[in-house]
Amino acid sequence: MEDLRERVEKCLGPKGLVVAMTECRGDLSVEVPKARLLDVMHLLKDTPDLEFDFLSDVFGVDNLAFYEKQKPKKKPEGEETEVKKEKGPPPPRFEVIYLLLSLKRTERLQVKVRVAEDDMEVDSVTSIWKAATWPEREAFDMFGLRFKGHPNLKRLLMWDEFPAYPLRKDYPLEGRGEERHLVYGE
Amino acid sequence: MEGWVIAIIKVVFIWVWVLLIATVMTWVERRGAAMMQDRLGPNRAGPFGLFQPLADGIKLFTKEEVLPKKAHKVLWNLGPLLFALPAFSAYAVVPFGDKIILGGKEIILQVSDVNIGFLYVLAIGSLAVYGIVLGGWGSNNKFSILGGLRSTAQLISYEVPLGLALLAVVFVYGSFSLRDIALAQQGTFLGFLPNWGVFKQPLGFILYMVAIYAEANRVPFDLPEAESEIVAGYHTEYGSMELGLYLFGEYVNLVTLSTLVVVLYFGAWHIPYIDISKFLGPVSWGIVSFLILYLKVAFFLWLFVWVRWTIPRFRYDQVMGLGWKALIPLALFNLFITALFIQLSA
Amino acid sequence: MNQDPVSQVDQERLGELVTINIGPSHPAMHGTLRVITVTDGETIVKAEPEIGYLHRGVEKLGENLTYHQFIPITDRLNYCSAIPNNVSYEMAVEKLMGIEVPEKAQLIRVIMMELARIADHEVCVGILGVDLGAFTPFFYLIIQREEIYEIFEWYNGARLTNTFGRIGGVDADLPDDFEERWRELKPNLRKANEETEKLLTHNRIWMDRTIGVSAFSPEDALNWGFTGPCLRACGVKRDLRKDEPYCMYDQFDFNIPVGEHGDVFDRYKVRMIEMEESIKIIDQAYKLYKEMPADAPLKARVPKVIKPPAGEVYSALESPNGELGFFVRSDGSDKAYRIRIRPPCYMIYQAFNDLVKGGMVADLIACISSLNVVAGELDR
Amino acid sequence: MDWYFWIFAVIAVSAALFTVATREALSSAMGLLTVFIAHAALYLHLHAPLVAIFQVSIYAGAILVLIVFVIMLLMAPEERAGVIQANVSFRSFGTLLGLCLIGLVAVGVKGIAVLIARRSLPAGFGDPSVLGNLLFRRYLLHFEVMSVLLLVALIGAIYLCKNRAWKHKERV
Repeated sequence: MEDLRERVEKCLGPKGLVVAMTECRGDLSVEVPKARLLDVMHLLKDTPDLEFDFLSDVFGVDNLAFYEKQKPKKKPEGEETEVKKEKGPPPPRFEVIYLLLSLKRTERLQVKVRVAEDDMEVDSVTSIWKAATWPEREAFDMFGLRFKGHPNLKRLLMWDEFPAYPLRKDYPLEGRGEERHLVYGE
Repeated sequence: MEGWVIAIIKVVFIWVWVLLIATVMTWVERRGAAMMQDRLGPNRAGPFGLFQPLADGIKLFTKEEVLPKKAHKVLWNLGPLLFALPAFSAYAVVPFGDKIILGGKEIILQVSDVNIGFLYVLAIGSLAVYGIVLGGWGSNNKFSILGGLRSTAQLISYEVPLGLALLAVVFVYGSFSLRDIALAQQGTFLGFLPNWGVFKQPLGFILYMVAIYAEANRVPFDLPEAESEIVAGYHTEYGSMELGLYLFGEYVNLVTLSTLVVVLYFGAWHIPYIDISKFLGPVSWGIVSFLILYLKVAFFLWLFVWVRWTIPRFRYDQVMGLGWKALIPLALFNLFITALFIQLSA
Repeated sequence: MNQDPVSQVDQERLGELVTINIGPSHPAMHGTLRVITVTDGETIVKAEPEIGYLHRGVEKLGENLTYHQFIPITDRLNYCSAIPNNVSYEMAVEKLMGIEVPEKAQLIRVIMMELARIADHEVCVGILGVDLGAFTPFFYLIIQREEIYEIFEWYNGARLTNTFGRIGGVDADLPDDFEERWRELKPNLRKANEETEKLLTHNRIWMDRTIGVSAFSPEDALNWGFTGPCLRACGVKRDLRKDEPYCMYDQFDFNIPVGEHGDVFDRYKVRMIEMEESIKIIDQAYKLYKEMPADAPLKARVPKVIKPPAGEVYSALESPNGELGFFVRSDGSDKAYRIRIRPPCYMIYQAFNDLVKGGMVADLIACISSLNVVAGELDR
Repeated sequence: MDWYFWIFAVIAVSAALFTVATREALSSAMGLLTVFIAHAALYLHLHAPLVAIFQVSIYAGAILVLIVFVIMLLMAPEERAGVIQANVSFRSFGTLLGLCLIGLVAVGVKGIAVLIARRSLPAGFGDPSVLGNLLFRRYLLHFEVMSVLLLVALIGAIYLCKNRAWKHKERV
């Protein structure tokens, strides 16, 4: 049996569906283009070699602070300007991560989509796995990600009138974040 | 005039007695439950927690009455009253012993021995539903109304097999008077069996037992107040002594129903094979017959407790199904068989 | 979006339907659950679970506390059995750091987790009985759970929120008289289970109330993301302890009970058998534990300040409710960048409408108890 | 002065007036319950305990309970019978029925003198066995015709309800 990484590559690669692929401590994660998320999911689910038929979880990540913290900090002051110059356009702020599982092979795969702040719409995978119903609602609740085709996209943990998205990195820990005018218009 | 005095004394006596049993029952229920569940139960107020019912009573009396804003005031207050009243008045025709001779005057231990006593019990029993219905409706709470609805349907459904089972007893003993029925259970039949209703009407007895559990709203038929489904059913909104009346009425009901079981099926104050009344004086026999009767009643009261803490609760449609599809046909069958026997043996 | 559940169902039948608000304060709701139920008489037309009443922002807390500080927070997820939560989180961080946990520590974890599993199942089964009107088995079980809590308390001082273990292992060895305690407890556990079975399993009313109630097909269950006893009750033999072994579970001999119809009865039965299997596992684990040298390490070498390298891992274990997973992303600092908890009953509870639709209000209660929905885990 | 009669007669009549006058369905039903029980008391007074018991157990204990059941099933607590009372066709029909009733009573009053005359009771009056004998011997045909009538009504009711229930099942 080939390595999972090769199989995923073989399945998605030729169709140009792989943006990046990383591995951390044996957890393979594949980043796919947002526009073709549903194609990817169908492929991953139905390809005989993969059969990722179980959706374990869906959640969002806010990368607002991530890349800044990753910057090497020990650089001398003079070089800092250079680093800034090298930086291209900032990476999309949000990620949605899908944790897939193949029951037959007991293999796990993380599928990622990057979502820019100005286009928060992602295709809902509820048509493939109903398991995504609440997690997607929660991602909407916590990050403001909008899932296209979700049957009932409304707030899950916070109340309906809550104005802010609390798991975003710019939501402060103390005080009432929503009162600090961190209101994200619908 | 003398007759009136005796009647009033009897009424007061039996009320106090039934109230006493019901009070002790609340204690027995809690201690019994604790015993079955490996725990202690109330044990602080008095020896073995015996004063617990008293403390509960004081608590209920002194608590504030809360009338829900949208409740129907009159119906709300009428509910508990109408629930407790039938429970108390049913005892008017139920015998509580044989007879006692005082000063040359024979006094039967029964408030009134009317020849339709039996039907009176049924009629009064059928009125108890109004208390529940009014409580459920008057509270103006969805859970209460559901409880009221459940209870209405349940009581109507189970009154039919109850009545039919009792009718078979009437067939056997040929009288509507509870005292006549009790007296007829002396001695034996077929040479060895006590002349008790349970041996002459085994199927009827089972039907009656099932039906009274439903009539008394006890587990497994406690759907009108199933706490896990509809909070507390018809008495969700009640507090203070109005709740107390509901709870207490239930125990009084239990006593009445248990006494009826004993009088109709378990030989009332008779002990099989021995006629104790021959060995005792008229006064002491009166007392002993009273004690024997209530010893048997105690067993059935305990049975209520026992069942309650042993088995789960039915679902609403299962209760209805059992009532209409099992009990009523069986009761009709029982009635038919009984009638056939009587016709053949006559 | 129309907020009124009645009008969402069927405009034609508006007059005949009643909306009943079950919870968040209702005697049958475990914790602060709320189900907005649309009923036709007593038949459920629609049941919409409403959650979030116990939302404490655990994931946000995880991003702002150091790795060790977060362990006590995980106690508050599934508060019926805190230990698997702790261990699951610790395993995720250990995986991220590439730490090998010493075997002895793993065995202690197994013993404690299985005890927690028994405690959790006992509460679940007991409450199921209470909700169906059978009050007595609850006490038989809860007494034994209390005994298990005594063991927890005597191990690290806490009964409910154990804060068990550390990243890299455990902080303390099992006390010497564990064997004695366990020998005392084991027959009692079995006896309580037996008595419960006697009272319930073949009871006609119990069977009527549970068999066929809220049955679910395995396909639906997988589609909805079921895991744990609820999935196994549907007939899918899936248990992370066997399928993706962790903590030396591959060295133990135990069975995975599987149901057939996925109804309340099967869930109850699966939990009952699992308790017995857990007892077996504890016995085996303790045997292995005793073979270890007394001075074997309990904790891997872990730096004082935990700063995992940048990266992200997902690690899951079989908690009493099912797959409890932690996704941890680190940016190299001493605090996690993102922690995502995958609570098992969250996935199960979202299928609630499908589970109870067409049943009666009483079935809804039976269903909610048999799923073992724990609000702390659900709302995080 | 027959105070016993007058007490219950007054109760019965005023409860009956309350029944038709009140605007709340359940209060109205409770008024009816009072009427039934007052009647039962009057029957007892007339040495007809059996009729009194039947009055309570059948009318109060069964029929009225069903009425109450239907009220609870179909009406929200805030809803009042006023809706029905305001309906013109209901009103006119009710008036018509009331007039018919008054007419019947007027016809009946003619014979009241015969009834009012005090007579001794026949032997075994009010005894269940006498009643049974009458029902099952002398009036057997009437009795059976009556039971067939009830059976027909029962089957009809089941048929109507079933039809409705089936329709619902298709829709759910």
